Amino acid sequence: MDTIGELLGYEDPDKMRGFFRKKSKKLENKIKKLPDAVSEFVAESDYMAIGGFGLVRIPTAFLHEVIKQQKKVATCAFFTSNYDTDLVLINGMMKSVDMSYGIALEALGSPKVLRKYFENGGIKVTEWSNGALAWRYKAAAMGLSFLPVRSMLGTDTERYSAAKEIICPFSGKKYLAVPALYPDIAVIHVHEADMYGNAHIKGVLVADVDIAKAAKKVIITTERMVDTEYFRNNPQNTTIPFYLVDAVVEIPYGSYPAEMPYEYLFDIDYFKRFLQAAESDETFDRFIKENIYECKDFYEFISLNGGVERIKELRNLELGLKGSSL
Amino acid sequence: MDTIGELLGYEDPDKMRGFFRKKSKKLENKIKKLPDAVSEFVAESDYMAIGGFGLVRIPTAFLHEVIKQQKKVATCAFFTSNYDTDLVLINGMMKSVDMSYGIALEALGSPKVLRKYFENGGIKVTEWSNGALAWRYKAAAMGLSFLPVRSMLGTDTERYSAAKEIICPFSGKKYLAVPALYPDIAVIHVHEADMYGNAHIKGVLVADVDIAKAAKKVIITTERMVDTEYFRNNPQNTTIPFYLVDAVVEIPYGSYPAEMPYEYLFDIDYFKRFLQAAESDETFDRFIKENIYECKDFYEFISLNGGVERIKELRNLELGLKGSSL
Amino acid sequence: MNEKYYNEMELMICAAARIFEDGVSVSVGTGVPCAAVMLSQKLYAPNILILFEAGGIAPLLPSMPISVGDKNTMYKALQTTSVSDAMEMNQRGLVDYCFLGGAQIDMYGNLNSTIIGSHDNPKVRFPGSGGANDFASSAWRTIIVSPHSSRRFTNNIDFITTPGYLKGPNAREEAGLPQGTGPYKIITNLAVMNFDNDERRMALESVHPGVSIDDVVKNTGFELLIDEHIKQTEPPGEDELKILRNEVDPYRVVIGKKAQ
Amino acid sequence: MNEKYYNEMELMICAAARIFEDGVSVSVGTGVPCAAVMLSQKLYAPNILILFEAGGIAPLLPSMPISVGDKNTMYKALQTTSVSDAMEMNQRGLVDYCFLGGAQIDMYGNLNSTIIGSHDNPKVRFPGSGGANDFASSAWRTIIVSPHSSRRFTNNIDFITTPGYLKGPNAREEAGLPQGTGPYKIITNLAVMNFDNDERRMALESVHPGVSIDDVVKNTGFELLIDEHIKQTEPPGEDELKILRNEVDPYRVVIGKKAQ
Repeated sequence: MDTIGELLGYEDPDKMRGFFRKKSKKLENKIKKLPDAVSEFVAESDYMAIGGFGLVRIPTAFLHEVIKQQKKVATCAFFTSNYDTDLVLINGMMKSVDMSYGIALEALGSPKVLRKYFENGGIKVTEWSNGALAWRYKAAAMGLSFLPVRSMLGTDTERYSAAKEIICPFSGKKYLAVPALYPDIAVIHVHEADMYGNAHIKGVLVADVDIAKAAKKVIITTERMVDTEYFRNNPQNTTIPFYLVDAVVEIPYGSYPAEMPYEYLFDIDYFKRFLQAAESDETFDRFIKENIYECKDFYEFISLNGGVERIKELRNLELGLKGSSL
Repeated sequence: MDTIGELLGYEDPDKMRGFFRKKSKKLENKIKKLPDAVSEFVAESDYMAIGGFGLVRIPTAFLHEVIKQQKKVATCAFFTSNYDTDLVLINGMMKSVDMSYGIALEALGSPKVLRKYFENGGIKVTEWSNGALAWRYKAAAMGLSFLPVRSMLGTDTERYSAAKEIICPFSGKKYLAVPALYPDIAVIHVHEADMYGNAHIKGVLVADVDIAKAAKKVIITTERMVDTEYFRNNPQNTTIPFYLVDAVVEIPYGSYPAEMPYEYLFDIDYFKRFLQAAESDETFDRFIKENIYECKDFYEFISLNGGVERIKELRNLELGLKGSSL
Repeated sequence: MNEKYYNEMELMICAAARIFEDGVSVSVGTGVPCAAVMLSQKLYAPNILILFEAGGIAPLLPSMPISVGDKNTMYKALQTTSVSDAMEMNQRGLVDYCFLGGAQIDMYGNLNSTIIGSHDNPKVRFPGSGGANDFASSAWRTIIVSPHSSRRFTNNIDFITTPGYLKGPNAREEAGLPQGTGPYKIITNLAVMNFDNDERRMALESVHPGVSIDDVVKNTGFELLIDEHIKQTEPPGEDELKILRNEVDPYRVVIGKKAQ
Repeated sequence: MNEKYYNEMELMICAAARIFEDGVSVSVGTGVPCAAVMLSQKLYAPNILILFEAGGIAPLLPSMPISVGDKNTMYKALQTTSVSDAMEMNQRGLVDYCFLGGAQIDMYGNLNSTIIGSHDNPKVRFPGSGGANDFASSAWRTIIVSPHSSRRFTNNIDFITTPGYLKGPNAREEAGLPQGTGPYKIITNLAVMNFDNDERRMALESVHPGVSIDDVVKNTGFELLIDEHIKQTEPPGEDELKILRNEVDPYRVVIGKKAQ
């Protein structure tokens, strides 16, 4: 089957080797303030990869700042993306995206005004499965220009992808070769990080280790800073090693209103308000204005939505401390 | 370049899918005694994969028992193998092996009598690099019949391997496709395991996670048993999950005379005695007889070599408690 | 028929829960599939191995997850790993069942969850494959849950997001998909369907209590294979409903919804 | 020359240690390479990133490892990971240098560590590639340490275990190896050599104190490129020797051995 999707985020592996060669491998202080991290690292033509999955461990604070600064990211992987990629759409410059799942908060519903971006033909979509996008990141992470996989074969998902069929020289079987995906920038929210960028993630890892290896620039946002001894004393704590990372931003509650596993649950009420606002352009614009543009920082946004009291409730729900109803 | 090495340990991926389908996914008590684990699980025609690396975290107790029972394993991957594969050679039925590194204890020297197995032409060798063997296990672990890699190209290591060159459909670059490696049996020594086979490894993982996924039968030997809550309370402790595992054998000091990271150092004096004995067939036969055949169990072997006092010394050396000289 | 003491969603969940043999492995998402697997675990298959694509393996699932990586999917799990690891477990042949929905389905069990209309200018844009295509490619058996209407059950599907038997016998194997895999059962608010082994076409297996074969035919946009002995779907038992309502979904997150 | 206040091994280690710029990454094994990198870290390149193929990343290396996965390779490391992860870091282009030895080497820097004689019936069987082939394929620059003799430096090598420039200019790229990689320097007990950029052939860079160009030529089994201005290798400095003997290798595990 010939495929007709646009190939996005791919680079020649030798060119990328040359790029990675130049990245600093020194133990350097990479701590940045949130506004500086966004203004220094996010470029208008970037392909952005976002860590986390669904309503879990997404780098909300960073993405809100991207909106505030009106950075017009060029494209993005919609990889079981919900609120995160919705946000990236808002600045409205995307023309092409890689999509395995997007514009829906899973069972909670779909933001109507953002779905319109797709339904009016303004965005060209290259289709993938979640596995295919995870494997595209993994190909790049392994230093390969492709990986053979056994998904997508025979479907329109294959046809509208940018994959290519190949034959295994041992089994003679047909495989789909998915191309490496090298995002220009990756943003990943973690539980702990040190000043050099060593980072620890608890719970499901999604594709974040491979994304950090695949991306040209890697920004870590973290619930809290820890000393490097935290990693040196137990090197298995290092989910993402320092030499992959360009900047570290400390943002407690930085994933709110999404869940941070073992820390705080997602705020389902916020997401319901978000979906309701997304029923019309007018209500949505007002919602984004109030919750993002007019908030002087991320903590004003949290305050607006119940503040530290709400975070405490979400922490109790996450830890099952008070007979959580979720 | 055409390759001329014998293809070992490869299976059709669909055939292996059928095999893995039939493996039990139940939480069942898999605890076995060492002699039973060897007699029930090791078959004469087996391709055996051995966990650990060099002088570190190898399943010595299991391998000594394989010798004692004179199980004639058919082949093996020599994957930075030292004492471990040396042992597997002793029963003397191997005709073909996959080799990236073997018959040498790194800087300590090479066991002369075992090198002779290779130098008299009795063993046919398919050559690989360490990366290639690690990736062969990984291909199987990913459910693929091959992985593209950028090693071995242009060398005699490639020529005497069983790999095949392919072209990346995106970059047009030449890659080497390494075939999946599905060992019949894998033996991996770990720090902690529960009765179901969930296992935790501390320190470097070598290729053991991929080996456990690639192998048809997986035997875990463990320094100590733990309750399943150890894993349920922190699922990141699970290095190897239960559903891959066929048997669990508790053997404290089961890696001795090799190192168990964070537990005890390798016994360099033992290895020097081993190498010295390996200078002639006569001394070697006597050494193996004393240390393996005539020992009623693994603890008699340890007793013979300094017993619990020696283990204490090695623990102090490992933990740096008494000004280690290593 | 008596007044029904259960709703359509409850019936679908119970019918699905009975499929699983003890000790099988299942890739699930949120919603109906998760409720069915939880019910099965409590009643029929205590050793069922549940996995979520975000990386949660064998959690104890105290309550219904809302997002495929949320805390319930890793609560007391036996491992927390990655998307690629979970998908590779499917690709290796370790996963017996997966459990999917879709906006459209054709007679070969192909699913559309991408678009209505043309790809370049869609009338409706759905979320896309997510993990569905991977699961249906590599898990041994695909179970599909769907509301039953001729709009949804149609051979004019706008986009094959997720493979059923594609164009019929051998088409999966010719496309390169793993041997011996494919759709197994479809559970709707009207009936249970399966697939004919030779033709790979959808066949009626049982109709739900109070539903006629004709109801099913009228609501299916293509010809269903129907043999002489069509049974009635076993209605939910008392035990099933008690556990479903009290333990699996006490907040009626799933069973409180309409099936359509 | 004065009586030498250092031995050949110490000279080789010091010459190698001076190669690394601060902040580079190096794949190393045990022995001379590790001693050189440790010395470099203490004197010249405090930010050097050291990795071991068994999975130890950025350890503090309190003393010389004996096995590539032993406790020293993970002591206070910043990560403990796997062989494939370490090799993929090389394959991605993140590793500036690797550091190898071999039983034979030819004028293109190809290395043999597999056999002497024929492959089917070897006279001597060596351990094999280990990680050497992977490192030399993917790290940007390969450094080789070897005793110097015409038996070892020969164009009649019995087996190319590990790629140098293969058959000369462009041969690596044509074989499919990553662009811009290859042997960089060779350090022996007699001299330091490098590679001509056009011909990809081994060229003499400097001779060690007390060694003549003729000594090097006599001990090399192929023609070396030798230009007019061959310098003398800088002998070990006082600082270098002090740190090497007191801190890097106090038990003389490496420096107590002979270079040949």
